[in-house]
Amino acid sequence: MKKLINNPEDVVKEELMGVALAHEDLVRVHFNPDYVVRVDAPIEDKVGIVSGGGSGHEPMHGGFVGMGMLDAACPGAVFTSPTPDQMLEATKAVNGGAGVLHIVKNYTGDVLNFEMAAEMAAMEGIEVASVVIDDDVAVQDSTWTAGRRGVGATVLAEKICGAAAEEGKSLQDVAELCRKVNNQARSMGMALTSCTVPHAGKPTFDLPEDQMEIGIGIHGEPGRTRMELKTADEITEILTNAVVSDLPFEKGDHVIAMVNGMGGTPLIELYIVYQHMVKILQGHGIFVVRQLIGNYITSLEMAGCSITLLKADDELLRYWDAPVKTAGLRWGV
Amino acid sequence: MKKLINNPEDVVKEELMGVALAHEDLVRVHFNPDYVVRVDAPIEDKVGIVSGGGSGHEPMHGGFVGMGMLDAACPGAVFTSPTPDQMLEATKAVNGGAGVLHIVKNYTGDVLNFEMAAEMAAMEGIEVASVVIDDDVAVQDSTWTAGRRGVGATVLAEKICGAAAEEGKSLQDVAELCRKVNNQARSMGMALTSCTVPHAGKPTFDLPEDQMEIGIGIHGEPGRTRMELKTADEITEILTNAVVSDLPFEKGDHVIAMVNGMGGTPLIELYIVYQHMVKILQGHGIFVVRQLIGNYITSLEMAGCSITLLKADDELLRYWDAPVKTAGLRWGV
Amino acid sequence: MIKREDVVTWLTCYRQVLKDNKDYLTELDSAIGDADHGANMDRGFNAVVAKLPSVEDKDIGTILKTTGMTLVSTVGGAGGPLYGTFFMRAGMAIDGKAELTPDDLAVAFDAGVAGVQQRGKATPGEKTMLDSLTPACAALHESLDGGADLKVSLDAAAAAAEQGMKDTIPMLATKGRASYLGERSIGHQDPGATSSFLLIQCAADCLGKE
Amino acid sequence: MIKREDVVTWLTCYRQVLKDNKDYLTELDSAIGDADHGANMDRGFNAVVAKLPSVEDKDIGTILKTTGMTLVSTVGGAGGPLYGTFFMRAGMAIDGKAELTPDDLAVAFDAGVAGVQQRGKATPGEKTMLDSLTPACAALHESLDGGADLKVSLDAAAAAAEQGMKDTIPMLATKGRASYLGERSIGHQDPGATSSFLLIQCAADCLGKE
Ligand SMILES: Nc1ncnc2c1ncn2[C@@H]1O[C@H](COP(=O)(O)OP(=O)(O)O)[C@@H](O)[C@H]1O
Ligand SMILES: Nc1ncnc2c1ncn2[C@@H]1O[C@H](COP(=O)(O)OP(=O)(O)O)[C@@H](O)[C@H]1O
Ligand SMILES: [Mg+2]
Ligand SMILES: [Mg+2]
Ligand SMILES: [Mg+2]
Ligand SMILES: [Mg+2]
Repeated sequence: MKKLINNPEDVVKEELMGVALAHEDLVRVHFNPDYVVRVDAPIEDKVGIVSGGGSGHEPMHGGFVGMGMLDAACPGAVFTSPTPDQMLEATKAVNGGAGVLHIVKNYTGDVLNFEMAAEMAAMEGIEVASVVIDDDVAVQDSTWTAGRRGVGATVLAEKICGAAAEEGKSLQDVAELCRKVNNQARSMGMALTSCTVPHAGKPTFDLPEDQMEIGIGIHGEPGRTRMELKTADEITEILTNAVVSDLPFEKGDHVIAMVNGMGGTPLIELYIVYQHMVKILQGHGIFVVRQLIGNYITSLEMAGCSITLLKADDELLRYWDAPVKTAGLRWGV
Repeated sequence: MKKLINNPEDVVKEELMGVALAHEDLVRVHFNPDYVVRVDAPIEDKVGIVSGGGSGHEPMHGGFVGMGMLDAACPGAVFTSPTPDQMLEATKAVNGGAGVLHIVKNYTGDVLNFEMAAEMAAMEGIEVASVVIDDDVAVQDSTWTAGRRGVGATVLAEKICGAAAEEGKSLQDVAELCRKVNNQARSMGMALTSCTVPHAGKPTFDLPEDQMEIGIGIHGEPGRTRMELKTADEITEILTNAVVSDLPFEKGDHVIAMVNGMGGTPLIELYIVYQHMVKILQGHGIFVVRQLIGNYITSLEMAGCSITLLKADDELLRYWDAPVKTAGLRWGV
Repeated sequence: MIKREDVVTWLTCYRQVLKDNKDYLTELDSAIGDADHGANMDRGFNAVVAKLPSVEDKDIGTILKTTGMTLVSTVGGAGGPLYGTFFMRAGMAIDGKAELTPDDLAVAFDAGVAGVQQRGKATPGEKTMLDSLTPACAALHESLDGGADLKVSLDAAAAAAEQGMKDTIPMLATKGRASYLGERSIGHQDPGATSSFLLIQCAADCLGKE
Repeated sequence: MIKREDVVTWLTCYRQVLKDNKDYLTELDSAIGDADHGANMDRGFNAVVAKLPSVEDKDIGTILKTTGMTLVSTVGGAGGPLYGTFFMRAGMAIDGKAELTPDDLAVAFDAGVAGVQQRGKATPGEKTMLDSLTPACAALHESLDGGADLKVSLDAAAAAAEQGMKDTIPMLATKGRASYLGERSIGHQDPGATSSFLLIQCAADCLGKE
């Protein structure tokens, strides 16, 4: 295992110390329980937005705390969802009286822990709404699975809901908007290499030099299928077509598109994927009107990428374009 | 070789197509010769700033073209400096009558090609000033080498000079400022793994599981020394102390610090390095007043990091804080 | 009768067993999950053992509830809420008791398992920890009902848990992270079922002494 | 006399040799550089050969200058300006000539090498292409001055270039990318010296025919 770390046990704490030192203009970091919170929280009469999940997906979620996006993020151990007490404390810290939205990625651990946290917050008289994001088309949504995983759409939902909350929308409206983003967004990812969980010390899976994993999650969980390595164009086709046909996206749709790196893939390759994705979408009569290209929801040092498309309308675009000031996403300010 | 590419020959063209499609609000991409240019170039009476170098270091330089930073960037083949005709065309495209600054990283190829381009531009009556960046303390600056390499300080110089040019400073002033940044900045990098040049098809060097390379350049050139893998804290100490003792940075100095990922290292590890670097600097009485943490000047998918420190004064901080709107760096707008 | 010292011993012993099996559990979780189950359980029970001195003179219900709450607040993942719920519900079922009869223990286990089932919305056969816990409870009841002593009955429970754990190998996962694998989950032993077997095995070793 | 067809053949043949040695040159550049010398030279001479039809009926000076300018605008790196300068200066030295005497060729090579030296500010012994080119020029002169014919003299130049190339192995690099390696550059053959030897070898094969 080759990593810039000290003791595997200390990875998250030390990273949080780095975040605290680097971004004191944006966030405060609370330790025990661990959470990252906007420096100006709680904001009176603004809906608070809390997300969280295992660490190892940076910049998500801690890098998305700040004006126009999240009010707080709860980082768990690497690839392990955080605990209810973190979520409860974060919820209390951001509650400005207008209630708190929990944006939860659909993984059993995240769902169960956020569920317990919401129960506890309710006991303390805080109004909490929870929206579970489940945009990963690689997983069959059936009674035979825990449901689709929450992946790239989470980033888009956090941005858009953050803007709506900033504008003063009610908890019910912001939660409704979050469900709308989730309903209109789809993602799929792939891996060229495995990641290595620090305390595991070796790659989560073996992927021979000539193979790749399609439909991978963000935790090194194996994907839909393993196949022979293909070209960027072919890979882009597989991902794009799976995403497009699922919603389905249709001729004339305008979309916000994210080509996301898994952590170990250089930007140059993401742009290669992006240009071919745009061509494929043009072939379907679908227009990319906004885009993110880079590492936004990662799997440690995994090489690979994911594609997320969100069907956009004027409302979503307005919130998308609204100012955001976080370590991981910043514009308009 | 596991990469999201098609034909190795097409990597740069396809990446540029991606950039053109993604950032048409910021830049235009010219093909044959290849360069990325601000959408509003040339700007009358503003000093134009052109940089360039081999591809594979993204977001540098193409991702730094836009308001408040570069006017144009010339991308060469992967790890191969671009050609004089690219630089000449880019220089012509950004010349608004106030002259053009070439920011050149100190590599024989970059220096020679920019030299030829400057000669050609002079023949066409364009005033060109060139500043060579050579901040890499890993290389002995002696008659026994081609001099120190230009690495991380390039990013800081592009930002700061971009702001000065935007403000209307003269070519001579912007060039002087660029030299000042170069004189006051130092960097050093390290690698945990090698990168693989697409057309080479295999890693540039072998680095056993238990070894790392200290003082690496940004092209997979072997570094100062190879040694046993160490902890993040120890690595951070080696890099930070080499950088601090070189200028030397002194008690009471304020610095702009960059902890840069080489392309394959996840953000979580860069924050671990950052927090320890800040502690070491505190021990020296040096204060980090601004910081960048992320992938800014990369070596394809190499795992590793570099540290750059720039001794900052009010002038440099004012230019640092000035608005910038590029794909790779954005604030204040 | 089971004394609170026995319960403390059980939990302490399980901490050691988890430490010894940390890599093994993580390896199982690498195959069909995300390679953290060993570290998660280890972190949780380290916290539990650190907490025990503050409750070891309390009733067994309190000890178990504290164990559950500690797990909830230190483990995270799926395991945290599920094991947390197991111990909280088990503790609630025998609240206030400083000593447990064998039947008390069976009642506590039942309540714990019901809690896991309710929280995780899984049923046996879905390739989860329930596949060790449910047969273990059934075997404990059956053996006690048949007149066997606690030691024998807990041994039977552990044997049933072990069998249940092994039975997860051919199962298709339909809950938790392994469900994403579909058919590819078949052929692997479930990590949660394995840590649950170890828990019952520890109970047999530590609680069934007399 | 060297005719322009011979020059075209030389350049075309060198393109093929580069293609055959692309991986080899890149491998040499991996050891002490950045793994691109093979691809760079290959790209450049592909462009040159594509350009040749438009100049093959011009004088040899024009052919060589066009070659140089094409290399400058297609190769990049250190090799582009250096090989570009070599050919541009060589062409300028024999401007207007449709045929070359052996001495013309020696003069052209001299001018080319002087250009490389001026552009790159290196001298022989620094582990660069100059370590093949300089002895090659010296050998060519010496042999021609001694009365040998062109074929024999170019063979001598190629042999000197080869020796010069091999002599770079124990050298410490003090110019170019390899200089960053310091002592670690010792023991590796310089890629540029290798491509230069191949260029002279091709000249011996194609220009020294009669
Ligand atoms: N819905 C559920 N009900 C019961 N047990 C579950 C459920 N989902 C997962 N599990 C158990 O949790 C174990 C995984 O725990 P762990 O690795 O700690 O959490 P995570 O899956 O969040 O990484 C699985 O092996 C399985 O036994
Ligand atoms: N200053 C110099 N003078 C002469 N030749 C040089 C000089 N610097 C480098 N070279 C030659 O260039 C070769 C490397 O060329 P290439 O790999 O194409 O460029 P780069 O080093 O920019 O990647 C070296 O092997 C060396 O022979
Ligand atoms: Mg987990
Ligand atoms: Mg090069
Ligand atoms: Mg797990
Ligand atoms: Mg090279």
